[in-house]
Amino acid sequence: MVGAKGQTPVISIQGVTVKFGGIVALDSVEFDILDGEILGLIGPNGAGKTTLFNCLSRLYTPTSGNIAFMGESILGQPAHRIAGLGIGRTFQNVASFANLSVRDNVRIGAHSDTRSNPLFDALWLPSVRREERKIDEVTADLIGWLGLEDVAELPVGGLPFGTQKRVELARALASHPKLLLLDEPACGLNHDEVSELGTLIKRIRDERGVTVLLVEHHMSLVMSVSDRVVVLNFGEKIAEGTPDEVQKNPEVVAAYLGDGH
Amino acid sequence: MTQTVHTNAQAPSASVPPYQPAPAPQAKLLSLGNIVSLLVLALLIAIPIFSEGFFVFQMTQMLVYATAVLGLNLLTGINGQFSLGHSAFYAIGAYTCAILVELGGVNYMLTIPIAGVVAFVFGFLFAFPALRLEGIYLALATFALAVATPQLLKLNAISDWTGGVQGIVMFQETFDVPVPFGLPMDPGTWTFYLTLFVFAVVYVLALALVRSRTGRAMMAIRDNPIAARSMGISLPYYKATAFGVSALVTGIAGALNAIVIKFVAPDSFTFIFAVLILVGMVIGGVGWLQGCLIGGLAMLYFPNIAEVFDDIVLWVANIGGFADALPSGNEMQQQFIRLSGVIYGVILVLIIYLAPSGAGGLLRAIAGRIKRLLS
Amino acid sequence: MSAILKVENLEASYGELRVLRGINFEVERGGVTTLLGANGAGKSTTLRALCGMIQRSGKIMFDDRDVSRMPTEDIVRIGVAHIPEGRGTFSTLTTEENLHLGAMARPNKKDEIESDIRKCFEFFPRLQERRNQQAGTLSGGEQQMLAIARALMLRPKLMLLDEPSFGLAPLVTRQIFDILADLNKETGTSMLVVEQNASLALELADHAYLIETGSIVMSGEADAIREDESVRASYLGY
Amino acid sequence: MELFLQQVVSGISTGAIYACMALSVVMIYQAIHHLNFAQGEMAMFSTYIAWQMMAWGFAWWIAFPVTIIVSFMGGFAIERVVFKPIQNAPVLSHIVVFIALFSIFNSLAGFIWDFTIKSVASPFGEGPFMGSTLLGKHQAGMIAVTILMLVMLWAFFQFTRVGLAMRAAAVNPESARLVGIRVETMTALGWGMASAIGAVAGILIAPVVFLEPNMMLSILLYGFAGAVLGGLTSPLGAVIGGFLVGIVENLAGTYLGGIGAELKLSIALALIIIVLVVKPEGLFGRKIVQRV
Repeated sequence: MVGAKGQTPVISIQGVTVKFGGIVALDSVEFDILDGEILGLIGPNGAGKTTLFNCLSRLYTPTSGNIAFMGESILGQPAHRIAGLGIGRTFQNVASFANLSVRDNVRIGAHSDTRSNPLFDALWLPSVRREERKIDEVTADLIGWLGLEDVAELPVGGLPFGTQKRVELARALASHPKLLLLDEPACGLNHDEVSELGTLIKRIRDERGVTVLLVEHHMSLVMSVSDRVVVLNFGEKIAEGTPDEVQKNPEVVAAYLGDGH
Repeated sequence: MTQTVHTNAQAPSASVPPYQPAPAPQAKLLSLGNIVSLLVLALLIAIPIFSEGFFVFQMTQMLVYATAVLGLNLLTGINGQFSLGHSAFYAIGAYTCAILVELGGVNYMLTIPIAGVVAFVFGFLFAFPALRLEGIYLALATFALAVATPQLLKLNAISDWTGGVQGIVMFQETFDVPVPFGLPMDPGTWTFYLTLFVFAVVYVLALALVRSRTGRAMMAIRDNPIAARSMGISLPYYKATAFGVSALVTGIAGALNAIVIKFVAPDSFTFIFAVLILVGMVIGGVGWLQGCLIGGLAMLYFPNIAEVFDDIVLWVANIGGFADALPSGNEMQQQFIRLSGVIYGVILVLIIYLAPSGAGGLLRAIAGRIKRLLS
Repeated sequence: MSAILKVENLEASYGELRVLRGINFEVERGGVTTLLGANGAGKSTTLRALCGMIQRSGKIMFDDRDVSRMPTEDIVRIGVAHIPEGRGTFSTLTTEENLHLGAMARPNKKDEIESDIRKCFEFFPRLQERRNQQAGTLSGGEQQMLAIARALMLRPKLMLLDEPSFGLAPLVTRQIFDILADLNKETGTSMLVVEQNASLALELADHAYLIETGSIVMSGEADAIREDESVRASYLGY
Repeated sequence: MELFLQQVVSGISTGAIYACMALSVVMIYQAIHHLNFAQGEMAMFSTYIAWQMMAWGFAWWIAFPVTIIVSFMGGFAIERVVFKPIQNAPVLSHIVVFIALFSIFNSLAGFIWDFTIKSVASPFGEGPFMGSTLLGKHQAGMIAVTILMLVMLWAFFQFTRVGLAMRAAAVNPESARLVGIRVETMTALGWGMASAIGAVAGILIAPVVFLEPNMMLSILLYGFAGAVLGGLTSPLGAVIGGFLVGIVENLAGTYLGGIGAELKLSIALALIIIVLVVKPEGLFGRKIVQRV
């Protein structure tokens, strides 16, 4: 492992198994994501990447095993607490709040980082105004950082796909996550857009200090931005290491290219 | 478009140009929306000055209905949940008011917020089972609630309070709403201003709520529940709250209705009334709270649609010169009245086909066009 | 050889989102053509657009007929069998009922249909064992076999296959591809295969197109593409 | 114990009404995955058509099949004309249009036939069934017809090509299109059948509750309760559910005294909510798997 010695894991996946009916979607998968790294998670279709992803965001509960974030298990937490713990996420086919403006989408991203109650909100008390100011600052900062000023007041639903993806990133970053889970961010982007995305992912880590888990099909993206890569196939981890190591691993080559190679 | 969008992300990560975060746009006090709102408010305040009697009563009723539409729209338009049973929460508000005034001797103005709180509790409690229901199933559960409500209100076991089938007649000593502080106005005018005041307060608070963190969370759930959850938004909490708040506002409308009509009875709160609230919301525009006044007007005049229709036919006939061919005026009006259900069924279908976003959508489309013309 | 399917300037979108930006390709009569590309590139969308399952524009010639405005049901009726991603099983119906449904677009000749079902069972003995079982309870591989058998019940001229390897173990995937190769050889049914497993698809196909964000970026003989370093690079990054 | 059994039997006889209605609710749910809130009013309207024909002097055995055919065509036409244009619209639009239909049929019936109560004779005759004090001839006839309809439906779906196509369209519309099934025609057929079954229900119910434009609102609620209890995906379940609702209602009336009788509609409300929350697929329905 590169640079792993002595670093603390942000999240630690410990023997996670998921079964749907009789089908084993994940079989005792085990790996750590270290503080400040970009970890790529790859595997062919149906390998279990999305299942693992959904376990991390608590949409699924593993049949056995544990997931520890900053040393504490997250399995007792409901899905809506995950953001508050410091885990942000994006969705494969963008899941924006289509009728709301870009600014409101990002504001909602700050939900887990702020407090209010419906009664005080309706009365617009001073405490509410303070909290709103905080939300507005974070929002304006991210909108600027991601170059979304021109579209800030437009409803997200009508924006181009690539822009919606950046709104999603802004939204995920608004709660100041420690760990950001990216679900196939390159899906539907062209070559140039993918390389821009690569730069952006590195900036998120370097400038915002966010640890990144990148689940992706797009090999060249994963290989160019990841510090380490984990490979899943049929629910099992078949390789873990630097991009170089993983690409030379014969099992990985077989999984992707078939036995012929 | 795509090109301009991505230029920013291309900026080399080493030398990010320092940027000034743009301040969030402050809500302008003199925005077009605010000006229109103030104009409408002024117009409403002026009503009793320029008219009297029945029209003032009708406008009072319109404001009551508008409050109910506002309540339902908070649930459906803002949070994306359905209800065919809001007549039940309206009834709870009305009965709370009537019982407290007649049996508890409580000042009728005080009962308005109390009715809201009681309705909130009922709404919140109903929401718990309803939370697990989506779309058509929620419609079914609330449909059942609406159909059962009149029967529940007639229950013998509680008839000491509810008056059973008879209902409760309010202000039995004077048969009029007492005008407080010796204000120099007749009870009708006073009731109008009281209703207008309550409506305005509820409206402003509702708008504030929608624009707050809570409101955004509710709209996030409406647009994409799964994404909302991963933003840290608790679905049960905000859905139940939306149900509760919606019931609260509708309950307040119910209490106002009791005060305005001075009478409550089980058969005023049927499924048909729940449908009428829904119709008001659809006409006003789902998700557009400002449309509640239009919705209120629609609820007020919809049941009389047949007469309006009759007038239109007569007018056309007079112009076209075939008035003689029609049945005599009174007879034709009778026919139209008997067909009013058909007329508003057809209008509803037409709205869904032609203007699914209701009056709100139409107004916004027109406003958008004017803005484009001006710029 | 003539082309059984000829696509010119095909565009498609999901609502506002434009997914195909004018693509051109052909499938030869009796041949196997494959469309390769990353997730979200527009491969499945292409198949869906061909069958009229989404908004589309452009020219689609099938068997010398213009089908670009034809509804899905009619395209099926003239001999295009589409096996969707995830197999499109009628999960609560039995295996046999699924096969009957495959013949829905054919004239209702009981004997012919029964004999075709028998042939399917000969070809896929596993399906015969499970004929009265709910199709949703079949394993992934069996469901893929069922999907192929259901498509064969149409006696199609062209089969569109969307990710036949989806969620299958390598051995089973291999089996499915062998079956497809046999079928192509025996019946001469033309095939258009969309696949992530490039290596397998290129083995099966004689012609290949590479698609990226809704545009075709490369095409050629399958063998040539197989040996091409740059294609391999975009698949494994080396 | 004897009282209990008596109440169960008489519950079954009221349950026959609900079972009929529930069957029609399930038919439409299968076809469009919606609950048609106008279903009761459509059945009421069909019943008036039958009544009118009999008032014109046609025999019952002519009026009955003609009404069913007219209702079938009416249901088919409503789907084509009213719902096809909004098939991709949000749920709320559908609910509003159901409500609109509700209002139209209710008002139209009142306009044509006015709101006075009309009595409809039972084709099975009056009086007790084979000397039983619990079961009338009409009730026995209703149970028989309901069961007959169920068997016919089962045979239709099991053994005919169209039946198979309709099932396929309900299970997986996209795949159904891909095997050449005209899914929209199947949906319209579903509407037609639901409306025909509703007509049968209405004609059978009318002798019990009397014919008037508002006769169906509460029966529709019981029909929904029966369908939800039995499972919206199972015609057999819906029929059993309908009978169960009848039994529960009767037992509550007996054992809870006055309150039970007063709470009839609330029992349906409670049943619907409890089933939807505790076991949304109903007693006999398929589990609806939610995908993330």
